[in-house]
Amino acid sequence: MNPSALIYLLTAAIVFGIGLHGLLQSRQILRQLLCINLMGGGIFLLLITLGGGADGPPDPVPQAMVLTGIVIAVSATAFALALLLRWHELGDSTELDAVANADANTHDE
Amino acid sequence: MIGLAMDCVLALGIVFLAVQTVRSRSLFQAMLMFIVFGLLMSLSWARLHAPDLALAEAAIGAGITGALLLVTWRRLQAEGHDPVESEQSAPSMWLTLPTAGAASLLVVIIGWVALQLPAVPGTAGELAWQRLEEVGVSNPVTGVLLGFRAYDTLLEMAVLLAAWLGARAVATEFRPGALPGPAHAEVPLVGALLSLVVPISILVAVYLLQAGGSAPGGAFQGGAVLAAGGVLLCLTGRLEAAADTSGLERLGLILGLSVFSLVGLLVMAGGGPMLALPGAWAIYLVETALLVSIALTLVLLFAAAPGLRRAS
Amino acid sequence: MTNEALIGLIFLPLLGACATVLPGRFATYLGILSGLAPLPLLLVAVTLSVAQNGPGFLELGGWAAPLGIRLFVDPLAVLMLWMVAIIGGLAAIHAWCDFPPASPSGQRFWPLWLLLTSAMNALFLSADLFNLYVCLELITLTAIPLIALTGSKTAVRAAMRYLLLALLASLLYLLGVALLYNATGTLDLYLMRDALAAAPPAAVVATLALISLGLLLKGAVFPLHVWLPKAHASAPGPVSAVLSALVVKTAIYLLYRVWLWSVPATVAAEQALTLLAILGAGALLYGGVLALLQQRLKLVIAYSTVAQLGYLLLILPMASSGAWPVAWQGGTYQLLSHGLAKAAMFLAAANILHALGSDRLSDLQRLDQRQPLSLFALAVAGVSIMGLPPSGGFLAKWLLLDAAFRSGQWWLLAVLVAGSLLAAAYVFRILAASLRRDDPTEADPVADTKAIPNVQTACAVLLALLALAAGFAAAPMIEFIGPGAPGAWSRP
Amino acid sequence: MSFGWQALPLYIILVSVVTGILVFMLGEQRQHTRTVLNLAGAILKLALILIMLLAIQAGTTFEFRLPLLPGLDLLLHADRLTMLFATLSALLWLVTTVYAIGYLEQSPNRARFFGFFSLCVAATMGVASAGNLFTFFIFYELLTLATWPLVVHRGTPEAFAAGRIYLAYTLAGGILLLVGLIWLHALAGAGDFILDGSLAPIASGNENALRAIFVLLMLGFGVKAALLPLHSWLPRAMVAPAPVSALLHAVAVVKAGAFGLVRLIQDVFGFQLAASLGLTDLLAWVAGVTIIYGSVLALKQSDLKRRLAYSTVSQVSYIALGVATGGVLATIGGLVHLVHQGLTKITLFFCAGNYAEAYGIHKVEDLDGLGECMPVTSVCFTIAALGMIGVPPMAGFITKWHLGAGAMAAGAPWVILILVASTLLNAAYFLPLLQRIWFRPLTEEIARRDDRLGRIRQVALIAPTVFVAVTALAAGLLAGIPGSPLFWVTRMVGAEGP
Amino acid sequence: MILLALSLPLLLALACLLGQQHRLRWLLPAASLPMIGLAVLPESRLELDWLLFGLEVGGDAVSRPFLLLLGIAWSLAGWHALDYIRERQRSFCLFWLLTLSGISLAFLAQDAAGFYCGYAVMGLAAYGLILHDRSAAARRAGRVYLMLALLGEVLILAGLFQLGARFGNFPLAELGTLLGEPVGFQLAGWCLLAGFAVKMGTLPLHIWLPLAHPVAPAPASAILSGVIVKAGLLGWLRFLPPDMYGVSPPVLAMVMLGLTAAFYAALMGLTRSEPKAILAWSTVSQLGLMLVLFAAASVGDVERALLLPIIGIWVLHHGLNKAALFIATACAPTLTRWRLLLLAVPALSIAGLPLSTGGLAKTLAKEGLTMAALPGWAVTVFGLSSLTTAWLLWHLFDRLRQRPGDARVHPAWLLLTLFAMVVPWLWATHVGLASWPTLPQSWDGIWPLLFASAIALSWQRRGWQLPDWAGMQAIRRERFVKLESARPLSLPQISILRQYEAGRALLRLERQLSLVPVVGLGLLALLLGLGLILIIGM
Repeated sequence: MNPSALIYLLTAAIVFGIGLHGLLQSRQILRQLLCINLMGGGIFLLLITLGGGADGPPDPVPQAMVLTGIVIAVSATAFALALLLRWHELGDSTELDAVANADANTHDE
Repeated sequence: MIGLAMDCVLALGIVFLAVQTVRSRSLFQAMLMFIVFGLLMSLSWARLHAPDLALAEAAIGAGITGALLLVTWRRLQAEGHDPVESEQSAPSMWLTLPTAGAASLLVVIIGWVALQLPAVPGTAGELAWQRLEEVGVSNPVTGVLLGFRAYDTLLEMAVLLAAWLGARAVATEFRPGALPGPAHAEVPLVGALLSLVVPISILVAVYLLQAGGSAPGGAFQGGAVLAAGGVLLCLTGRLEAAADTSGLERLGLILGLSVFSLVGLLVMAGGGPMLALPGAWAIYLVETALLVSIALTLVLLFAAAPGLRRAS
Repeated sequence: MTNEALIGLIFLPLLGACATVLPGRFATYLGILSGLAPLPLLLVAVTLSVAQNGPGFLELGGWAAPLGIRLFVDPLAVLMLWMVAIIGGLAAIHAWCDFPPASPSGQRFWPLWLLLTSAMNALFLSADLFNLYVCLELITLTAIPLIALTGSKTAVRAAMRYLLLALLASLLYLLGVALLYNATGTLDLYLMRDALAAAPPAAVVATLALISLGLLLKGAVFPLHVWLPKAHASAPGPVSAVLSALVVKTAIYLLYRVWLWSVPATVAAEQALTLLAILGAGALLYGGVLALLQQRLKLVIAYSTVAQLGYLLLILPMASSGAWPVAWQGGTYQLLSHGLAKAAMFLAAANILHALGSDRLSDLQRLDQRQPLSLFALAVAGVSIMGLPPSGGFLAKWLLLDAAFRSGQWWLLAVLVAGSLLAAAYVFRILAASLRRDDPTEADPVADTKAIPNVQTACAVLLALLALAAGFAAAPMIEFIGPGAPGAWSRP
Repeated sequence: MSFGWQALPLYIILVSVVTGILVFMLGEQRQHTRTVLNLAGAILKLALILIMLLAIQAGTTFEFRLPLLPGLDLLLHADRLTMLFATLSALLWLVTTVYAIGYLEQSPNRARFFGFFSLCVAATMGVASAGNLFTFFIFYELLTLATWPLVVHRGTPEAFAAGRIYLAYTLAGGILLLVGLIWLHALAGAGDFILDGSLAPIASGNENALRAIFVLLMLGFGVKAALLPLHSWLPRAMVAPAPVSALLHAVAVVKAGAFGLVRLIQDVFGFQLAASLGLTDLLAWVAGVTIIYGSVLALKQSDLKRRLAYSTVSQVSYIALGVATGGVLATIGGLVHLVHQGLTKITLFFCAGNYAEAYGIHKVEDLDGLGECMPVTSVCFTIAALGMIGVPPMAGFITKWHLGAGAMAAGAPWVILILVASTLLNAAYFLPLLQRIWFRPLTEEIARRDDRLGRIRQVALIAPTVFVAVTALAAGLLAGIPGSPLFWVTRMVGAEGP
Repeated sequence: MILLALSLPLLLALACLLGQQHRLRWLLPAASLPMIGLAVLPESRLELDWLLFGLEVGGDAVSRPFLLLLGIAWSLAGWHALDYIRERQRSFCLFWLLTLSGISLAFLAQDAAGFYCGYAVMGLAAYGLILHDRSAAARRAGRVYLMLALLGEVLILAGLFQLGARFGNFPLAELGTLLGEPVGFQLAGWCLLAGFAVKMGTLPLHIWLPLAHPVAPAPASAILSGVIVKAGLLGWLRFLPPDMYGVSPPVLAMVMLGLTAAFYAALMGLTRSEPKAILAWSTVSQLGLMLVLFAAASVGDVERALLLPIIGIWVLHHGLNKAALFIATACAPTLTRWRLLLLAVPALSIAGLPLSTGGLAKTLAKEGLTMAALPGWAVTVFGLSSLTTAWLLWHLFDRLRQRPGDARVHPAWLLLTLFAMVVPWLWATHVGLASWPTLPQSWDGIWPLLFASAIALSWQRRGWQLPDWAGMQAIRRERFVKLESARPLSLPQISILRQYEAGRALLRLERQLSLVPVVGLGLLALLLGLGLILIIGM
């Protein structure tokens, strides 16, 4: 494996990790969405790097997968943002877990 | 060597931006960081011999996603919620440390596993190269997308449609002027610029579409570029939100999916295998339909309105 | 003919969805009818073919795996498809009243519903891991808007939590798939086993772990179930029914496919499957207790789903024992009978909620006067959920217990017993709440009840009766399902 | 699977099911139609059973088989034991229906009541005619389900508390039964009621497993049969209306448990095998202790129905005791008590219901002098109470005679001690009631109350009471004639009369 | 005839139940008349297959005196009752007739189950007679009676089970043959002995008698004391064939018990003031003597054959006389001369006045005892019992005299006294035992009377009286037996956790679990766990 592939491989793993960490410890939904996109980016990078075909031509299958993935990611993000708008209209917090308890209270009193 | 150095810089930049996206206290800043992150990703993919992806990421990952994020943020602001001010409250230690630990562990594992992966002979990718001409295009990515794995692409269009349908389903009540138009009187130059940019974006889209057969490009990239033009029109107030989706828009939204499916079904009806596109013309036909749908869907998602109409 | 039927199962609802997007009442009706009505007919053809010729592949575009994408149809897939057709169909009829196709709410509802149907059919048939990822995403992005459709606060909040966790799950799954492709060069579910056998162990482990975890989160397996109860409880009735009866099962179905069809012999599957079964046991017990603690009807039913999914995982450790055929029959029958019963319960609960304006258990009193048929559906479905005869649930539980005995897995036995007792406790809690009459002097009990369209009641009752009938028609179905998956790891 | 004449047991079950469903569908208001329907169903069913009885005498065999799972059939058949239980429950169903129609004259939710009532009897018929344990279990659990709404019929918190206890016990018992059943299934494979001796080949080496299975099944049946310590649901279920109590105690639930125990010993294990594994002794001891314990507790109850309930706890164990003691005589004693206890206990509950309905009397202390105001009911009560004690020539005596003599013959003299003690205790808790009814002056408070029974209700309540009382009396008095329960049981056991 | 004897009381009882007692009351005395016929007519048997286990009924040598007693005493007492009972006639008639049906069946039954059946019915129905008064004392007496009667019945039942296990429902006459070599008293024998002893008022099971008789109406007391207690004796005779061991310790024990009872009861009677209580104690005393006779008859087959007619005479004598005395308590509050005579005849007869039936019976009994090889002291003591008996009857006489009141002389009393004088003699003639007393025998009969009169008169003059503690004793015993009501026991309930702390804790846990970071951590932990398991396995 060539050094630049190695670099990108590590980058991909690290970005995924950062995204995951960010997802778990942020509380704002918008940022959580960003983190999910970061994780996706990490995975895409990993796919491309591994399918980079250091010796031969690049592997088109992972590239196609990533392309599909990107479109799905944007779709999901777009929908999530729409839902977020709705959320804001209803609620008063931008944090998911902040309402978990309030939510629970309305349900389980 | 220079390449390697560039890779290093890119990698560091990507990691830095990712960290910033997570860490920056201001949400707006985080979004900006993320957009830049997308651009750097696109650069890195160009470095990794994936020009199709570089284009797509630049147009969709960074461009459209960024635009969506920013416009959402702005809408939230407009509605009185103040995402800028709602700084992220400091996460508690007992959550930060374990998540960080677990995430790093995962990073190590993924990295380690990935390093272990040997080059496998006879992958789907190799087969794709071998049988590319059977599809009728020379760009292997397009070949995979519309030939070997056309079914994925078709369902992906369904996902895009679902995203729009979903966004519509949960959308807040339509209010005229929901689209964030220009806040001030328009600078005269904008009009001139637009009259230049929009036709160019159409041209680029068409170019990308037809280039997709042999060179980097294709319906997705083209669609994203076209959508970017549409977004511009929205932002400058040339297009404004409509209370209802027009028939044409509806047709455009489903065009990609239905043309793709119908072509596939017709092939099957003709005795061929399902979704085996008969030759390049069929691919271009489908791609055109896809392009229209993608562009329209993305613009409508951006507009967050049932439909669009020309500004009066 | 079979191939066309399979394609039809996926593409008819898909094109139907496209049609419903188009303007005009005619297009909408056409889309819904052509998207849903022919499914049972097509399935008959598929079923006959599978019964005759056994499982088969269909290569899309004529490209053989690993290059292309294949569809795979076997008895398990047929079973799932039938569930989609029947439960989805009846739920759709139920939904017709709440979301009239021509109305604005119908305009929002039906395209998503049809896409969801198509996505589930696609998922159950797909043999390609990346294609499955796309299907999973399609299901997520259609199911969540359906939940949030009502726009109520709890629904939107539940939808948002579901969305974030579902996306996280998809990413884990995708990561696993990425590693898999690079380790083996193939994405095909049924080529994966041999390909993985040659792959480095670390990659195999990481792939399986990531894919499984993604699916566990999507399948709301304890302790990752947290998104499910509120999402299912706050959705509109037919959506709840389909979510609980079908959508969560997609992830379990894929877990079955991965672990029972595609795990190489080099992997020590028993231990891993035991871990999954422990999660299932946890789900059964925890979900049962939590269901007991809920104060709302739909939440009780939703937690019941959490619990009942546990049964499906419990059979896994028996896969290498001689009891496997029985266990497999039990597991698949549970899949079916739980689907029918749970859908019936959710539809009935929806009717009750509409009629009474509340689904608080404390508000259900004298339900036998106010909503007798819905209560009947609830009770009959409850019988199946409890695993009491005569119902499909009973036969499923019988088979599961039988398998546990034959394989000597005593702890499974204990869990099954405890699980069914808990189920009885929460079901009877509902029934007790609905037979209560606090004030015997209270006048006309029907006065404060809104009328429910007969069709909606009929749907719930029909599903409940189907759950009941499953207790009598098991033999042919179990024969059709056959001895189960060829688990490679069970080879000596 | 044949739906011809052979499937008569199925149709008998269906008669009740259909009656139940139609009653549900009729709704609350169509009272007369419902009454006609209920009675028609009950009479039709009784007629069918009598036809079947005659046909069985003529040597016809009835069997209905429906495969449910590979190797497991829903099997309905009719043997003599079936007919004993079926005839009893069908007859008592008819009577109880008449009674319930009168009893619930004014009360709400009658459609629900009668619907579940019919389903309950359908399940009982299923239990009676189950041809294998699997089928037995199905109907056994159905019985639980169908009875619960009856137990909680009043809808009060107490009713639900009782219902909860009832469920907790019966469902837990059902699970134990299921586990035992599956274990047996895994051990012995599929089969109809594994008849005497066919378990023997697999017995060697599996002794402990078989013992464990027996204990599981015994516990499963024991819950409904109210064996110690699984009995405490029964007294609590007393909050239900009187016809339900009658149903629980005499027609269906408790009987089903006892019937299960009979099947367990007689048909599943076979007495020989069970005895060689030491299992009959276990059951006999448990039954013995239950008899005494139930009686002692009955002594302490001041609520009439609770006292009767504890009496049931005690009395039903006679059945188990008889069957577990073994030998021709004791078995006859146990089986015949199935009928005798049913007739007697249903009389008692009807009477208790009459007292409650007419004068609102629930407590033992309030019975004073009721012999004057309600002579017929009181005479019936007396007949039944004496029958319970086992005073000759009442039915209870027939039972005790066979049990006692059988126990001696089977070499279990301790059973006699149980019988003696139980008789004394029975007398100790029943005779004071009779003394109050007949020999005490009417309390002023009761005397001031009006008889709340209307004329029609009076007929509907008292006629069934008299009928069952007379039947109970006849079962004992005329035990020697052909057609008496004793006659049937004796022929069933295949022995000459004593 | 047999059928009539059995069904007449039952039919009448049914009529009473239906409220026809006013119309059919006059049949009350007639209900037991067929018994007389059965006693004197030639033997006949009737099989009732359809009843119980198949009944066989008919009179035989053993039961004839019993039947005769039943027929006479019951009919006359019934006649008396017709006029005497003013309140609760229906209830009285019902229980009277039920008791009669029971005892008829018991006396006529030729099989074990039939006998027991009749015996039990009689025992329970008699409860209604005792309780006729409905007073607190009556209830207490009834309760004690009932407890003991039931105890007796279950003991009999226990004995019957043991026999039934071997012989089924055996014909009573064949028991001896069936048993073959009766080897001492087996457990069954002891059970039966003790069981029937309750009715026989054998020490210490007698306590119901002195409680029950005073509270029961006079005719009821008459038949209780005169007839019903004899059923116990018949039970003994039926179910306990003679032992083959001669004068064995059990036989001696019975003799001693009987003699003790004879004296003890007489003394106890002296402590009471109520005439019927005195008579009740007298009955206990006399029954003690009959126990001695039975013990002697148990020595062997020969002795049994010898003593059986003597026992028969005793039965008739005591039954009729005691019945007459009880009726007298109702008819003779004010003692005119005629009434005095009427009272004296049976009293003296019981005391054993020569030439009276009592004298005959005593003489015969002493002969029989001697021949049965009972020890000489036993015979002597048996004879001495006349002393206490006479004293007791003096006491009665005294008490009756002191009681004020007014009553009509009922013809039934006259008839009963007459029959009491005549019938035992006739019966003795019939069985060939009638004989004139010799002089020594007469003296034996007379001196205790004189001696007792002397004691009684002197005692009376000094105004002495024994303390009344028999009742207290019974009350104490009763309290001992009575079961206190207590709170019902209950096993721990199965509780469903709901409003409890555990439930709330679970809900809190669920809330924590649903936080995104927690889900994520759980996810990662599971991921690592699954991975580790897989790695270890590879």
